[in-house]
Formats: sequence, structure tokens, C-alpha cells
Amino acid sequence: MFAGYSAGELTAIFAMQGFAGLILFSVFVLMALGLAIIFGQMGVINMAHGEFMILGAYVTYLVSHAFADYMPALFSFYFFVAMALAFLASGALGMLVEWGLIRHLYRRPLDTLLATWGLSLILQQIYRSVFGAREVGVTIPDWMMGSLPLTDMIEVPINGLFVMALALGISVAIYLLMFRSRWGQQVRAINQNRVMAGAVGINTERTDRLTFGIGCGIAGVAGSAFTMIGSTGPTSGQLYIVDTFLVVVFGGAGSILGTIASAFTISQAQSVLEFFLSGSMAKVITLLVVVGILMLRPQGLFALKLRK
Amino acid sequence: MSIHQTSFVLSVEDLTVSFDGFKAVDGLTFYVEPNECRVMIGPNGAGKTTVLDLICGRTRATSGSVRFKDQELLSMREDQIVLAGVGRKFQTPSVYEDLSVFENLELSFPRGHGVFGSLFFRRDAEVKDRIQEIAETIFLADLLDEKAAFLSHGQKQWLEIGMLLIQDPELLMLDEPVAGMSVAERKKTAELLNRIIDHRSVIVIEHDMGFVEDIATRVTVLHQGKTLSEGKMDKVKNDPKVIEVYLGH
Amino acid sequence: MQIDRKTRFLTREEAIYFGLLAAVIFLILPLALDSFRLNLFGKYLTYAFVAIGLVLCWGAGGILSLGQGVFFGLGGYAMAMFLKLEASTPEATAIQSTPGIPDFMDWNQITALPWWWEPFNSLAFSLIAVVIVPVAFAFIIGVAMFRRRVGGVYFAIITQAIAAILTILIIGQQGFTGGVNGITDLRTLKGWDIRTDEAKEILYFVNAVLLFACLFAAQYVRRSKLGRLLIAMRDQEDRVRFSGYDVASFKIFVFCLGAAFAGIGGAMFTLQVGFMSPTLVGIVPSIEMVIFAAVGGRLSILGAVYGTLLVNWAKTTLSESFPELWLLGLGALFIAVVMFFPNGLAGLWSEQVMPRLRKLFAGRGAGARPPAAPFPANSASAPDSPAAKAAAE
Amino acid sequence: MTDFSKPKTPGMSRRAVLAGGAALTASLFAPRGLRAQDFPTAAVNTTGLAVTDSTVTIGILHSVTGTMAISETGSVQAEKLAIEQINAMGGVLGRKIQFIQEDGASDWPTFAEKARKLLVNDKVASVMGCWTSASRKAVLPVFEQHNGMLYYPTFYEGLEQSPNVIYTGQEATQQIIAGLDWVNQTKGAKSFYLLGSDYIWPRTSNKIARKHIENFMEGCEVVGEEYYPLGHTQFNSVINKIKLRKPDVIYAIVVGGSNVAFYKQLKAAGIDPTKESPIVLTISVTEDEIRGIGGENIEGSYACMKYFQSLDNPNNIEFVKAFKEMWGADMVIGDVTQAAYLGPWLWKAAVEAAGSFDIDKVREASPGIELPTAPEGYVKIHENHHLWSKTRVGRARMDGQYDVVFETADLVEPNPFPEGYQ
Repeated sequence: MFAGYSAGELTAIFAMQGFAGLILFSVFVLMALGLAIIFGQMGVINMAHGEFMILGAYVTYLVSHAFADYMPALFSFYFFVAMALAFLASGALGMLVEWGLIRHLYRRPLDTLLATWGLSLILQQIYRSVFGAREVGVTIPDWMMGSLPLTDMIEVPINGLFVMALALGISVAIYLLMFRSRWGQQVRAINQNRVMAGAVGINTERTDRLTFGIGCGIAGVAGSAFTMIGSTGPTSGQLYIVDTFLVVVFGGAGSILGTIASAFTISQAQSVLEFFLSGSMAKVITLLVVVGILMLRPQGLFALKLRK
Repeated sequence: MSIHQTSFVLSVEDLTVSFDGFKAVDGLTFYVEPNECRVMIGPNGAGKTTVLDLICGRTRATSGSVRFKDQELLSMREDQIVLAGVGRKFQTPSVYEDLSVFENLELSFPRGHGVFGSLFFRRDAEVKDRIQEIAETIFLADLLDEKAAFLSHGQKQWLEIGMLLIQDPELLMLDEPVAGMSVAERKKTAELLNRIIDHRSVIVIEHDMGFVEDIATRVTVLHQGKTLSEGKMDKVKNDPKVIEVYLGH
Repeated sequence: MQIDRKTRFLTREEAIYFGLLAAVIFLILPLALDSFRLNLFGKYLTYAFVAIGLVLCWGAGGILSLGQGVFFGLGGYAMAMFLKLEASTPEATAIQSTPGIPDFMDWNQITALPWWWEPFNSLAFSLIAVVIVPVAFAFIIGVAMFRRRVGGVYFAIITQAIAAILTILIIGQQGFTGGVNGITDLRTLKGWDIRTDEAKEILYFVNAVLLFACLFAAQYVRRSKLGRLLIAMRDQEDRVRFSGYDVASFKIFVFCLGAAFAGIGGAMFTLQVGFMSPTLVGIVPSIEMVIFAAVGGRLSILGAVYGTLLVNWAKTTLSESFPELWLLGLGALFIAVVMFFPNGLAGLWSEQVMPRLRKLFAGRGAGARPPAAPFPANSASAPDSPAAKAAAE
Repeated sequence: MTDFSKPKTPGMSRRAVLAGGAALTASLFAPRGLRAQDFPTAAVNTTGLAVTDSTVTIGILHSVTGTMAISETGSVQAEKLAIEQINAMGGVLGRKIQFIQEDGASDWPTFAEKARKLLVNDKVASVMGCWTSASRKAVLPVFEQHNGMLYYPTFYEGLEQSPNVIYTGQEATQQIIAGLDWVNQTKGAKSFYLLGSDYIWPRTSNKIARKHIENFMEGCEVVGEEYYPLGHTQFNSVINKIKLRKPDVIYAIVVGGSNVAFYKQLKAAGIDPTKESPIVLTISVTEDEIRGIGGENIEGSYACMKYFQSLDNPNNIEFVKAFKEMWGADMVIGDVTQAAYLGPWLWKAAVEAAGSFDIDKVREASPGIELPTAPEGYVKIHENHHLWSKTRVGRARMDGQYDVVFETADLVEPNPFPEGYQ
């Protein structure tokens, strides 16, 4: 398939394909991090994860309109405000859900799965009633939609760079939170021994709520970022759910680093396969390989071998 | 294969398991003879429960060999090990709370252990008589139809022992069988254990020294995954190494 | 209320409940409903096959599969392939460039029937395939997963991914599968027109008989030692292993049994609705089927049937009058069942309704035993009143 | 924010609708002001349909919930507008149209179930409905068995011709061939990259496109063809492949949520449709879809279909006005919405030509029915139940509308089973 192309052209294509893989990687990381925190640290399956993302996207949509109407001069920068608000909105909803729903189900992980699926249906219908069944168009500031010509042939999408930077930023932030903050220490303590953590004076209820809120908040930021590359509609969240879960499970629940490594593996595999095969087959093969590996190594790629 | 080895019921040789570099059991070797009651003692974390886990297949060994009669246990699944004649009682009573005492015992009856065997299992006179007999042994004959969930802690321990009895294993492994019992229960249990360790080989983990002296043929003292001392109770008790790490603190 | 130590197939109480359900399905529904509504309930009942399988796998065995739609679909497709071949006679397809093959193949430039379609010319083969194909598939998944002790949440997510993969495959290989449209326009079964009202009524009863066959099979399993082992495994998997049972093979068995039920349901769906499509294979229908079982009571096979009927009837009614409310209602139902009625309608019946009825009718003797644990040996399966009422309307 | 299911200011709109309706029918050949008593119910309804002395009931069957609700909302709105206008000018054979709306819930078995309900329980005289091919395939046996009449609004893959369906959208050859010829002749395009969502309509359409490019367009070639699962949202890899192949035209039949992702990522990857290098040509993006994609992302792309909201003719101006008055000024109207609007009018014309509501008589009267008042301009029902219609090419603008840059001189004949394209 490469006959008749100059070396320069091929280099350019491979470079851009490399970027495409990195962008996909960043997208997966953004999708999965929030879920990984919730699933890995709390053992809760949040099937409404996609809907929390879409809440972030709708917040972005509203903020873009507010800026266009009231502060057109600052429109170029509304996105940062939107992301912050998306984090707060999704996080607040997350904490509300934890309080009303999740905390009653900590001992029944499969039941959280069903309950959050119900929640996702409700959220979808609320979005539909409030924002309409159609997708909404989120206007992205011009500077974010262009591409950066590196050479004559290599062009790097700015929104891709943005997503990559965001993924990196959030990963670092989570790492710091997890291993350098009091909250992170408490979360890890609770994860290892809930009763003991409670006994030494950690407010497990508050920590759980905060953890769930932060996980959902990250989903909201991800959703906000995805308005640059995807659609915003009542059911758009469903598009991400299977991929997201596979990334988290493949990485080995409980391991943030594992999630990132698994996102990298899956995204590179899919990106390369998509380049050499047709899209549908690439997807099927990627999923099959992931499921196959999971069957061989059910604890995921990066789980530790522990003494029972 | 020497004749000497086959006369043992269980030969554990050079058994090692490591968890991410930490060797919980390290090159352990011991042999259990027919009708012997071997007691394992040692401080917390010495690797006693892990040894039982390794023998019954619950934990996979890193290296070494565990031979039961002429079978290598390390390559077998848990259920195959059980069917070969190795029974195991856990530290915390582990019975089926949603089932009745009768059903608990029935599930351990050594027949119909395959999928279709259990699908077409018939509760015939042989089964009922045997369960009745065992129930009387374990002081639960009046509670056969009670849900296991409603039993007291001690009764659950007895029930679990009963479930082992009905299996009739050649090698029985008991993990702290009298822990957490009232004085009266403990006495009854000791009596029960004395009765059942007849005619079979037994490995017991226990901290209660009075109880140990009562039943032990030989004692193995574990420390940091290795054998510290082995032999008759009297010999072990007077071993200065043992006194230092375990008895004399 | 001494527990009967004989392994009786049905206790008296259970016999009454089975009889009540039989009366609802064989008498009340056919008499009360017109042909259109009866066909609808026939369609609902095909989902009940899946729900019964889920009660065994999930309620009894603790294995939650979010991919039961896969087996429903495989059974349904096996049936649809036979019917499609029968409908694709050279005369009926004369307009095609290759007459005699299914129309969607012709649209995709396929000029000869693929080899793996050939056996589906035989009704006997197809009927066997309805059961065997899902079972074989479940067996492969089961061996791969349960032998490696994958369980709980992981199993749920992996089965969900399998449902997604199969859907993408079916849609992508449209030349062989009919793609997103599915296999449509099915007409006759060995020359018998399955589209007439009369045929639909007969199919309803065939469906009902098969459903009861599956119910009896499920009851037999629950009543056998294997049934007690499943409960034991759900709560103390390790202990079962150390009683000398190969836990994985029992899980594989019950998962395959659930797949077989689902396959039969799928085939009956194809016959009664007249087509099969990948929308019935995917994640959403698979999860909806779990909720049917959950609403009925994840521990009760009869409850699963009532749950299926109730949820689907509510879906049809609500979406006829308040389409916007339907999703809200369904979502709230999910949450309510999980949070407040984990044992579903059957639980409501045995924990709330029955004790009161007992008090009402026989003040003496009742209530001497402690309240029923989640999976009582002589478990009361509930012919719950709202469902029965709903069904009768 | 916006409730799409209820008309805006119904009191206001009534008069406007009346006026619009009157204008629309000004040149309609059917006699005006028919009175019900001239057509006794027993005579116009011999098969027990839901027709009384003063009313006739029809069905509307679209998805109001689920993923397809996004697309089907416009069709429901257009059908309700047409019904209201017809009623305002006296109804059909002097009978007011009542409608029963059912939700297909984006679920094909539900469509079949609801179709059966409409035909068997409600005895509706016709059904306006369906959007996806899958839903149509699911209801088709029901309509054929119970002899109903379905007016199907979507442009689709063809390969079907049922006596019980009137196809008011274009079949694939009508929509595709004119556009390909146009881009070849006016833009000199020679190489094409075909891309689609993975299901029957894009695959069949691309098959027809490929046959046409390879067999009927001299010196032209297809340099790539591929499909992505419905709902796919990552297109960077395929965009790189497109850059590698350097086609003159990207021929895109991507649908739904994927659409939004595709155009946003295309733009971000430096392929700006306004530069026309390569040219982006689509048959799946109507004004409706642009709302989700954002005009700034798709500006400069070409779409090939039979109707654009910006069409400049008196019928369309009246139609757009009436639609916005009924449903809100921020509404946009896409190709399918307009085709859905034709359904009730074509049925009315056929019923009045037949002088009966009986399905068989309506079917017999349908071929040859003309609608000079159609917003898209004159249409006529072909023997094969599809419409003769013109095909147009529009260029997307920043504001989400299309500039019509080309229009076939004559009506294009529908050809659902095209020779040489299979």
C-alpha cells in the first residue's frame, strides 16, 4: 500500500499516525481515569459514567452560549471556565448520587451496576427533556479548531494537543492527589482496610463521597473536552461506556498506572489496526484481543500478586 | 522412588512460595506417617496456614513438591485433592449458612461430585443413615433441619468437622479447631477431635498448648517459613531455639 | 412447618403457584386478550426464557451475565436462517440477480449460499442449532472464564463486551447476516404461514408449553443437589471447592443451561415476531433482561416470569400513552428494585403479602419459624397480584 | 429548553397555517371544499377502516425516544403540520384527519409491534412513519399482511418496492448519480474515497457510487472504501489514510453521532472543506445534522439530496414559514423532514382521486398522483411507488444552511432496482 510514495510523504504519514494514536490514547485516559478511581478505589461499577461525561458537555454548551451572549470579547477563553464548571457540576451530581444511592450498596457491587444503569436511563431522559432529542452544536473557539503545520505535510490538530495536555494534566493531578494529599492517603487506607481505616479516625463516609465526586468530576471535564471531537446529545454517553470499562478492567482495577498503560496499549493497537484494516474489523479485532487477554489474565495487566 | 518415601502418607519436600519476593514458606520439608497426628506451631506469620493452603491447592507453590501417597498434589486442582483424600477445615467456621445442617452434611457426602452426578443425586437410605450417624457424633442430631445460620459459633465448628468426617479423608488438616470456643465447647471439641483423629493422619495448627500436648504425635515448629524444630513434644519444648522465638517470650 | 427432608419435585405450596401461573398463561391471557395483545404477551414470554436462565445463573449461582442477549440472538438467528431460506425460493426471489438466496445476500453481491448456511435448509438441524449453538458458545466462554476463576464484576463486564463484539460483527458482515436490518420478512414454517392470527395463537401456546418445560427443568435443577450446590457456591465458593467439587464445571453447566433457555426463547421470538435483528443481541436488551429477572425476584423462577410480563406490559402501556415517561419509569424501577426490593416481586410476596394472608386466614401456628431467609429451601415463588392483575386486563 | 413535541403559540399559528395551507393548495388539482355527505362512509370505506362521517384516523409511527429520536423528531413535526393544514382546508373527503402517534423507541421489534397495533387495533387508514431501513424492514411484513399503507420519508438504499409503501424520499440512484456526475464535470474530480457508517444504506449507496464511478465515469477511480461501526467517534486514523491517498473527493456517508466526530476531526486535522482540496461530498448531512456538527466545522462541504431549506420557490417559502410558526423560529428543515411533509398530502391526493379510503383503491390511484405544491417543487408518484424528483447539490454555509449550487434539469426517475449497479 506504500508503493509510489516518497520517503518524505511516508515519514509525514507515520508521524501523523503516531499523533493519532496519542490522541486516542489521551481520549481513553480521560474517559477511564474517573472510572478507574471509582471502580478501583471503591469497587463501584458506575454505568452512568458516560452520562456524567455528557453533563460536562452540556455545561460547556451552556457556558459557550452565556459567553457568546454576555461576554463575546472573552469567547476565545470560555473553554477553561466551562471545564471548571463541568468539573463542579458533575462532581456535585456525583456526590449527590453517592449520598442518595451508592452508599447504600457498597456491599453489593453487582447491584450498583444495575442501579447506576437505571440512573443513566433517568439522566438520558432528563437531558432529552431539557435540551431536546437532537444533538446540540457546541461552538469551539477558532483558535482551538485549527491545526499546527509543523512541516509542509505534517499537521498537528490543536484540539488533539489540547486533549493530550489535559490528559497529562489530570493524570498528574490525580497522582499528586492520590500520593501526596491527605485525601489520597485516606482513600488508599480505606481501600486496603475499611474497618481499620474507620477505627483510626478516618471519616470513611466523607472520603467515599469525595472520591465518587472527584471521579465523576473528572468524567465531567472529559465530557467537556470531548465537545471538541465528538457529539453532544442525550445518548452520546453510551458511545463511550464499553471502551471505558474495558480500559479499566484491562489495566487491572485498583491501579491508576495500570489504567494508563492499558489505555496506551488499546489505543495503539486500535489506531494501528484502523490504519491497516477497515474500521469495523479493527474495532472487532481490538475488542477480541482485549477480551482474549482478559480471559488469560483476568486480574488485568498490572494487578499485584497478593497473599490471600 | 524409594520404598521409604511411599510409606509416608504425605511428603512435603523443599516447598517454597514467594509473594512478590517475600518467601512466606521457604524450602520446607517434612513427612507425615500413617495415623500420625502432626501439630504445627509457630508465631503469627510463621507460614502455618500458608503451608495448609499449599497442600490443599488453595495457594500455588513457587517450587518444591507435595506428594500424597503416590500423587503429586501441586499439579492438581483443589477438588481433585479433596477427592484424593485430603480434607481441610478452615480457621473461621465455614459452613453454608443458607442451607440446613442436613443439607450441609449432604453436600459433603462422597458421592455425586460431578455435574451430572449431583444433578441426578438421590437422597437414599444410605445417605440419610450416614448423615444421622455423623450428626449424632457432632452433637447436632436434634438440629438437622435448622438453618446453619442459626447455629452458635461452636456448633458451626462442629458442623464443619462433621462435614469433614462424612468425607472420610485419609489426611485431615485442621486450622485452629478450638479457637474462639467457650470452655465447655472446647472440652466437647477436644473429645470429638480425639475420636476422629483415630485411624487417619492429621495435621493440626493450634496455639492451645494443653490441647497440643494432648493430641500430638509429633510437633513441627515453623519460623519465618522454615522448620525451626521438629520431633516429640518434649524434645521441641526444650529446644532452646524454640524457647527463644516462641515459647519463652 | 417442618422442612420436608424428602427431595420432592414440588412442595404443595409450589404446586399451587405453578398451577396459578399455568392458569394465567394458558387460560386467563388467551381468554381475556384479543389476538394482537395475545401475540404481544407471547413476545414478552420469550424474554421470560432468558429471565429464568438468569435466576439460575445470577440468583442461585451468583454469576451475573450482561450478555444473555447473545444467546437469545444466536437461538433466534438459527431459527431465522431456516425460515429465511424457506422464504427465499427461486420463484419468490426471481427479481434478484441470483435467485434462490436470501435477498440481503443478493444486495451484497453474494452469488452463492455460504457453506455454513447450507445446513439450515434442514428444520431438524436448525432446531438442534437453536439450542446447541448458544450452549456451545456459552461453554467456550464458561470454560475460558470460570476455569480461570473470573467472576463477579469482571465476568459481567466481559460478557457485556462480548455482546458488543457480536453486535458489531453481525452488523459488519451484512452479506451473511442481514446486517443492522436483521433477517426479515419470514413467512412460512414447512409451508405453514406463521403470519396469520391463527398461527400466532398456536405459536403462543407452543411458546407457553416450552416455557413450562423450561420452568420444570429449572425447578428440577433447583430441587436437585446441584441446586443446593449453586447456593452454597454463591456464598462460600472456596468451601465448596474443599468439599471436593469442581466449582468451575458447575458454573459452566448452569451458564450453558441459561444459554439453552435463552436460545429457545430467541427462536420463539423469531417465530412470533417474524424477524431477528442485532438490536436484540446488544448490551441494552441484555441488561433489560436482567432487570426482568430482578423485578420478578432474582431468586424465584416463577417471579422471573411475572417480572418479565409486568415490565414489558408497563413498557408497552407507558410508551403508548407517555413515551417520555417510559425511560424515567424504567430507570426508577431499576433503582427501586435494587435499593428497596432486592428480592423483587417474589420477595414482596413471601415477605409482605403471605405473612399477612396467613395471619388473616389462619391465626394459629403460622409465624412459628423465623422469617424466610433469602433463599428458603421451600422457596415461595410469587404469583404476585399486580402482575396477575396486569396480565388479566 | 425547547419542547419539540408541542407547537409554539398554537393560537397564533392557526391563522398562519390556514393561509399557508390555502396557498399550498392553490394549484392542487383535487376539487376543493369536498363535503363529507357527498361521500357516504359506507361507500368510501368498505374495509372497516377508522373512518366516521366526520373524521378519518391515520397513524404516525416514529421514534420519540432512543437514539433515533434525534433524527425522527423533524419528521413527526412535518407530518403534524401537513395534517393540520389539510384539516384547516376541510380535511380529506370532507373528513378531518385525526392521528394516533406511536413511539417506535428506536427499537425494531417495537416498530413491528406498534405497526400491528395501528393496523389491527386502530384500523388506521394510512401510516406516516419509520426512518431507518431496519425499522421499515421490520414493519413491512406487517403492512403486507394486514394490507396497510405506509408513507416512508427517508432517502434510502432502494432494492425494495412494496405495494404497501409509498417512498417519499429518494432511492439511492436518484440521490447519488447526479451528484457524482456534477462533481466530475464541474470540479474535474477523478478520484474518490468512499467512507461510511457500517450498515446497509451507506454500503449499498457506496456500491452504487463505486459502480457508477468505475463503469460510467471515464478516467475516474475509487481509491479507498471503508466503514466504521455506528457510534464510532475516532476518525484520526482514517483521516491520515485519506491524506495518504490524496483523493479529489471524500464521499462520506457517515451518520448519527459519528457525523459530528468525523467533521470536527476532519477540520481539526487540517482538511478544511472550504478549500476544496479534497472536496467533501456527502449524502447524509441535512440541515438537521449540521445543528449538531456546527456550521463552522462543515462549511464548504457539498451535500447531494433533493431538498434544501434554502430552496427559493413560493411553495418552499410558504412551507418554511408555516413550519417555523408551528414549531418555533429556530427550527431547521432537512431533506427528510420535507419528504415526511409530503406523506399526508400525497395520501390525501390519492384518496380523493380514488374517491375512497380503501387501501386497494388508494394504491391503484397512487401512481401518477402529482403534487405541484411540494416545497421541493413538482413531484409525481412513479409506478414503482417512489417519487419522480429533482436532485440538487448544496454547499454548506457557516450558518448551517446550504447554498444550492446545482439542480438537475429534469425530474430524475426512481429506479430502486438499478440495472448495472448490482
